[in-house]
Amino acid sequence: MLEVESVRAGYGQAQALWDVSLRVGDGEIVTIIGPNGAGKSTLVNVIAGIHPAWGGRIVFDGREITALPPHRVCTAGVAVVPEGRQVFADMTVTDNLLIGGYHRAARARRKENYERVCEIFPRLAERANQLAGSLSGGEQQMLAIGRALMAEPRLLLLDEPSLGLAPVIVDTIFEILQRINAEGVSVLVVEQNVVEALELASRGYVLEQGRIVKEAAAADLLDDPDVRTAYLGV
Amino acid sequence: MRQRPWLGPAVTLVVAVALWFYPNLVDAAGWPIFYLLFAYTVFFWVTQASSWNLFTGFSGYFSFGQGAFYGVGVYALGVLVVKRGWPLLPTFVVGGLLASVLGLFIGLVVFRLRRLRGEIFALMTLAVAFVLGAVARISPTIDGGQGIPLSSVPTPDALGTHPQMIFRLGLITAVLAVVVVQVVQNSRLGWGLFSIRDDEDVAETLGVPTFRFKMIALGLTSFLAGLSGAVHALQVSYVTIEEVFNIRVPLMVILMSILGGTRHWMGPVLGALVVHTMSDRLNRAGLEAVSDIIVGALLILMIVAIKEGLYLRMRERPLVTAIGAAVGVAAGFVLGPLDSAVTHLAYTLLGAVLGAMVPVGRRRRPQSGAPATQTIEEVVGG
Amino acid sequence: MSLWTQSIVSGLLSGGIYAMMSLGMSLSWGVLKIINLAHFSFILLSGYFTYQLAFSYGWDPFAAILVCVPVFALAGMALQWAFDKLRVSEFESLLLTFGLFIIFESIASTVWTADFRRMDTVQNPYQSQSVWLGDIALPVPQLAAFVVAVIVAFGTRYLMEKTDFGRAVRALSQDRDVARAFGIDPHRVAMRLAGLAAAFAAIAGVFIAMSRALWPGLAVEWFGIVFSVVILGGLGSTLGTLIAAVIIGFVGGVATVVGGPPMAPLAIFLVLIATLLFRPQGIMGRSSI
Amino acid sequence: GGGGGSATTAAPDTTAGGPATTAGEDTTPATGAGDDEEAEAPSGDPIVIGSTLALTGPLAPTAAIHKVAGDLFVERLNASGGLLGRPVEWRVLDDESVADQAAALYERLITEDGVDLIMGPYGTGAIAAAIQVAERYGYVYPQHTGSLTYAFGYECHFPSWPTGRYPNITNPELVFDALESTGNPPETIAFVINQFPGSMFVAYGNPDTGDPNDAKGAKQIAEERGYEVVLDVQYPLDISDWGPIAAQVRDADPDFVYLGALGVDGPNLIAALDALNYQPAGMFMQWPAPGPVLGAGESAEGVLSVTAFESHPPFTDDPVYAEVADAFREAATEAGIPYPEMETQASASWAAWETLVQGVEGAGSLDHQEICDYLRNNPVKTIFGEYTYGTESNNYYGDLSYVKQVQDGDWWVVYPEEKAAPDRTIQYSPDN
Amino acid sequence: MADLRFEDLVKHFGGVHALDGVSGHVDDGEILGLVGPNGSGKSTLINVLSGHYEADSGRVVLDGEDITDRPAHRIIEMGLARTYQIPRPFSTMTALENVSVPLMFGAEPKSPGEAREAAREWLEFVGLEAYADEPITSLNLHQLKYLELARALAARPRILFLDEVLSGLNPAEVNESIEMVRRIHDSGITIVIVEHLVRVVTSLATRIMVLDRGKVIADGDPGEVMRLPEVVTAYLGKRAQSA
Ligand SMILES: Nc1ncnc2c1ncn2[C@@H]1O[C@H](COP(=O)(O)OP(=O)(O)OP(=O)(O)O)[C@@H](O)[C@H]1O
Ligand SMILES: Nc1ncnc2c1ncn2[C@@H]1O[C@H](COP(=O)(O)OP(=O)(O)OP(=O)(O)O)[C@@H](O)[C@H]1O
Ligand SMILES: [Mg+2]
Ligand SMILES: [Mg+2]
Repeated sequence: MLEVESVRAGYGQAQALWDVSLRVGDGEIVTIIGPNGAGKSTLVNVIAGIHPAWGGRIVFDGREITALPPHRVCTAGVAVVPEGRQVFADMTVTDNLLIGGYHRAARARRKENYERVCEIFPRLAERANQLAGSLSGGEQQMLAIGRALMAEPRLLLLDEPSLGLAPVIVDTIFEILQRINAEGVSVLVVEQNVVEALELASRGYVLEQGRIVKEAAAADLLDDPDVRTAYLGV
Repeated sequence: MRQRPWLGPAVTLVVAVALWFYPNLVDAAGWPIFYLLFAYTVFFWVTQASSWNLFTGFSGYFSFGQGAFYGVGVYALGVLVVKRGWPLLPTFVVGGLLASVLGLFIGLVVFRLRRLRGEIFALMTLAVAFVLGAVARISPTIDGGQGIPLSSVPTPDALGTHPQMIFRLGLITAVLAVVVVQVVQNSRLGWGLFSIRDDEDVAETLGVPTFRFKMIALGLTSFLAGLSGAVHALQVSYVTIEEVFNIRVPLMVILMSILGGTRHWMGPVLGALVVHTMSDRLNRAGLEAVSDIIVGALLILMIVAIKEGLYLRMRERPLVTAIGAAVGVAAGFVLGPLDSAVTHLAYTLLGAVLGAMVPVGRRRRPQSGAPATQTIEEVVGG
Repeated sequence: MSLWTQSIVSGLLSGGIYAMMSLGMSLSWGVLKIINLAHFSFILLSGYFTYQLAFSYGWDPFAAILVCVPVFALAGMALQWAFDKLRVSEFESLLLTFGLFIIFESIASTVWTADFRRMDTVQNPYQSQSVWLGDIALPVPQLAAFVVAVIVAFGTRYLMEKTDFGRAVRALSQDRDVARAFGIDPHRVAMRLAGLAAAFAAIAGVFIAMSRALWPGLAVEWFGIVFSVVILGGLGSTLGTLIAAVIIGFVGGVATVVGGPPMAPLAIFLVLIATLLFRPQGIMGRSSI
Repeated sequence: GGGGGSATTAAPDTTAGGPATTAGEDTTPATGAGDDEEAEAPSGDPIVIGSTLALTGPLAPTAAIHKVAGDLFVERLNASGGLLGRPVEWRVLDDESVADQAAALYERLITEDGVDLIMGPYGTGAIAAAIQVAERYGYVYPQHTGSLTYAFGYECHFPSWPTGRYPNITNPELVFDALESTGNPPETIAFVINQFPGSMFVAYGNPDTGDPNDAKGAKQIAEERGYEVVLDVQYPLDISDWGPIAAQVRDADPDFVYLGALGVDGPNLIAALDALNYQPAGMFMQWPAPGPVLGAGESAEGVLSVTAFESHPPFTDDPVYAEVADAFREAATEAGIPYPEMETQASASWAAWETLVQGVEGAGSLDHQEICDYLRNNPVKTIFGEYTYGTESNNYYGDLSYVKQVQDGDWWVVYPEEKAAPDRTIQYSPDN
Repeated sequence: MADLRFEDLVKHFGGVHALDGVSGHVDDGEILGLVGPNGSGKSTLINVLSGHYEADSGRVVLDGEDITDRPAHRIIEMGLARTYQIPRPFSTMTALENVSVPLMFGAEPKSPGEAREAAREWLEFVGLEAYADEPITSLNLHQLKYLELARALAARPRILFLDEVLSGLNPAEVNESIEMVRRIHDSGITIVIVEHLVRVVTSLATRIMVLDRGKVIADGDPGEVMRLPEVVTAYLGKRAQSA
């Protein structure tokens, strides 16, 4: 489904990713873990086309998307939950969600999707006409996730989806990921709730200082002593 | 460099003292008296642009009030000196003070309301200028539509001939403005204003007394603008509402400041110098039909190529700037008529500006660090 | 009494022209974040086009809309394309378009000289025609401008609030990268909106040419009123723009009768200041955040 | 051949063709300076005449006419032998309609560019600003359109606009005399005045000058003549909405409207009145742009204004000026000026140039004091006739204004009789 | 000597009752954990206490002084600093300049020059010294959160409100950060911490206050509060309970 080959990227003169390669199979959930500032968000943004790659190849569904602008990546079937919410602050909750279902393929079933999101996050339904910028931190996170679900992606990229969410909602999020994965959506998730993420995923990558240093089945990573000390703090 | 906040004002004052005798030099060397007037006009714009920048550039409150403050100064002189027979020199200061009263009044009303920011504030200040214009038009004691001729104003002998006087008055106001801005920029007031520009609410919660700072800044800005307006009245010589309370002054000032850069006191100074020199020379070339097109195109080019402002760009690239200036000087000798120092200045500035536009330079990547294991006491103590 | 009603009506109607001039500006500033001074140039040039079509080919001024709208819509799109390419910020756009404004003014004065241009009564019979409502006269150019402004304001409001296109442009103006990541093609959307805004300018220009004389420096006179209308109405709010324009026209009309024409600007700007003090977000601006 | 000198003029090439040849055939230079010899090609260094004009900004529409007139004059001057046998170059700069800009530019022209002579700019503010510079350097300062006669006290300032020292009196008196000559003068009058210094002065006078004659104006004179002033409104320069003013005029229903108008105020008000289906019995416009008034068609019929020259007899009885008027028409058309006839503005320009040239030729040198003395002591021949600058009255000569009127779709001088176009008399009747 | 009490605080946004009569206190020297479901009013409470928002009604008393209507800059001067949940750096300044601003104000204002020197040390404290002269745009989200922290610390507060400074760290980093918060606390600063990572709150807090829909639903000893059924259903959910 998604092949990332030797991708390099950075900001200005500063390189943030060195020859990163990874793969997400059809219907797979893959997680990336790594320390602060390792380049995980950069990687997600590069895949989504938001941030340009300096080199390497990204192939989605057999089609090269490396240099595609983000809206074309989106229409190809990729949706993203960006780090730190990034909702459209001056638009209402409803409008934010409708933007999620903006692209042509998703438009047809927008109404059903909207209802589904409201069902998952009743709080969003309550706040339907509130401006997104005035939502609480957690509510904005729900909105960002809801918005991505509206896009009906075949590959969902999530950058720290549980950020700022109450434990009870974090549970919900992980359930949702499982559910939509069961519906056939592939998922690539960057998550700091390392244990939950690895329990959910089938495979995992460890990204450190812009390089993939480990790739393994999720369960193996959970048991890996290096990972346990570095990321689980045990 | 940062450790010496007194350096800028000191240099300014030294330059000012030297410039004070420039008219004598012009006299002695038999240079065109126009040079004095040219310099005065640069001073005028330096004062206006610096004063605008002090409030708007630093605090981010976009103000069109410059026209109003300037206009109050011009009319203060016209009404008080011509119609009321006040003495000239004190009236300059009165012009500044009146403008400052207006500025503080606007601030008092507007800053009470948290939400009057951004374009709303800009419009408020624009409206003030129009209101003043309308009031002046209605009131015969101010203008009443007749205009005020200033030809009869007696000028004090102490300051020399008219060109010498206007030069020196302009010099004083410009130096005052620049020093004030320099001092503010390196003071807590300046940093307070910068933080207001970036995020006023956060500034306030971090301890910046935002209301007081905005008032002080606006008060200073309007005083300088009014003072300079009062001086400029002598140069306008026939004051009319349409020419005073229109958007020319605010637009020019915005243009100069942003071109030069709003983050440093030198930006507006440089912007005023470059813009006025260029437009003066283009005007002199007498290419009426194309000169506006050239001005417009240059403007567009500069905005597109130098987003952070001329000054910061030049400071970042001293070498190319210097090379550009040198090429400009040389071009002045090759191309230009060798008749005028101002023309040479224009070539030099043009060269420097074009040089600064050349994109070069690189940035380092910082190493990430982990949180240190110090205690707070260590930090505070150290 | 008829003096009063007539003055109020003509004040209100002139609000129609103000609105027409301001609508595109409001969209461009509020949504595209471009403070487009070239908008004024478009209005002026469209006025000159109208004049020229009437003068050289005897076109009915209303028919000039058919030429001006597409021409300026394209020009607006081209400009937006350039702004996009150059990634122009709000302030930069102000200065950049000021440069364009100077250039356009200079072009106008080269082509049409600095002297006044005005269609005569044969080329433009509408300038002296009115629709009569009892003994109240509604001058045709103003009335037409008013009607069109109302239609355009409501139409655009619908477009911006209720359609995907509208949501897309708003999203784009708030977070370009994320909007793109949801399938919004920024260039296409922004160019369409810019085209629309420029089309409004073109229409305004036609009405201006129908009701007054043109000269290259005319456009500067519009700055004050148009900025007031745009901001008072709330950036990007078309309905607010319409209401603000009508209020300003109304206040100007009443003040002219009560205190004489010099009172009009005073009254307009005092009302403006008062309104902003009590409703700082503008007439239709959002009240939260 | 007379063609050589034109290379040194600043006049655009576009206008060089037509008028130059006409001038070549004419042995009398249009300057009227009276040198009879066959035109020699000017030689030597050019004499540079500096000036500014409002080429951009709000005053540009009218300044454009002065540009055409000046270009044409200089071109013909060079074709007819130049000045003191030297070619003339006119350096005209754009003061952007701003007074302080004009002051700075004159300072530059005089002290940096070292121009030999100067010509006044257009626009009250600029004229007032430049006069100070001229005075400071003792330059002779001919000027065409300064209407604030009380403000210009410089002894070497030579205003060519023939309104006399008190246009605030002579101008309205003339218009009202004209109306009364019909035997059926208005009983009620409305004043609608542009708040422009000049038009305010003519309408209301200026009480602050210390001269009681300055304190009078059209309104007071109308009242003294027993007209009832039924409306008195002033409007700002940049007025955009004429509807409410038109409504007020209709409401007041005066016999006569005295419009202290500039530029296109006149046609704007006419259109607004038309829209109300109202046409006053008579209307006067102070300084209208002549073309747009005619564009108002039927409704403009009967509109009055003042002028000092129109391109029809008796003004064109003098073949020299008949030819000048033709040449101007050609040049103005070429330059794209929509109403290319030579009338007040262009002729005032012309007269100012004639003054300057005759002053120089008369003094026989470029010494400003000598030129000034010559002009103060000798009459000059201008397009307006023989002209003596009145040293007692700020150098203003007497009033040479006449009343013109739109009749049959064109402007005609109609009053006084001896200046009226053939078979034209003033048409005014408040009764119908 | 830092004793903060607030009574009956109410803050409505249109129809949203963000705070609906919240009373409580922060005692000197404690670490108060402030938890609650999303949108329960935690950040709003901090905004009100720090003077960022004006409360609709209610009272805030610091050391016996009523500070309800004080402007925010007076409140921080009295020793009450906060971080923003969604970082709000001064966007045109470098990291160092960001931190130097609060040092120039407050009870012991420093000159800009001195403030820069001192700011460098605070950046070091949170591990951002390498970014001192970098523009804010080159910091990512978590770095910005640390910058928030440095800025708040630089104000030398007596009471520090931390609004989700640690969220988005992985468990190992969380451990380090817990240590850092402890060090801050050990230096004598009273701390109010908002965090959705239960482990952080339970391991740091000496007392926990739970908000739900703008009301306090529990307040007391961490162990007990986190076991209350209403807290479990409203906030923790099943899995967290078992964890
Ligand atoms: N806009 C930017 N400009 C310059 N450098 C940046 C920018 N954004 C991030 N960086 C740098 O790039 C590196 C990688 O950042 P990135 O946000 O991808 O890391 P991350 O793995 O997502 O970290 P975290 O766990 O904190 O989210 C960091 O060193 C960061 O400072
Ligand atoms: N400016 C505002 N306008 C309208 N509603 C607001 C505003 N600020 C906050 N709210 C609403 O008030 C409620 C409380 O918000 P607050 O930010 O205090 O929650 P929180 O407890 O911090 O939540 P989280 O854990 O998600 O950060 C939320 O439902 C939010 O939508
Ligand atoms: Mg990240
Ligand atoms: Mg919160």
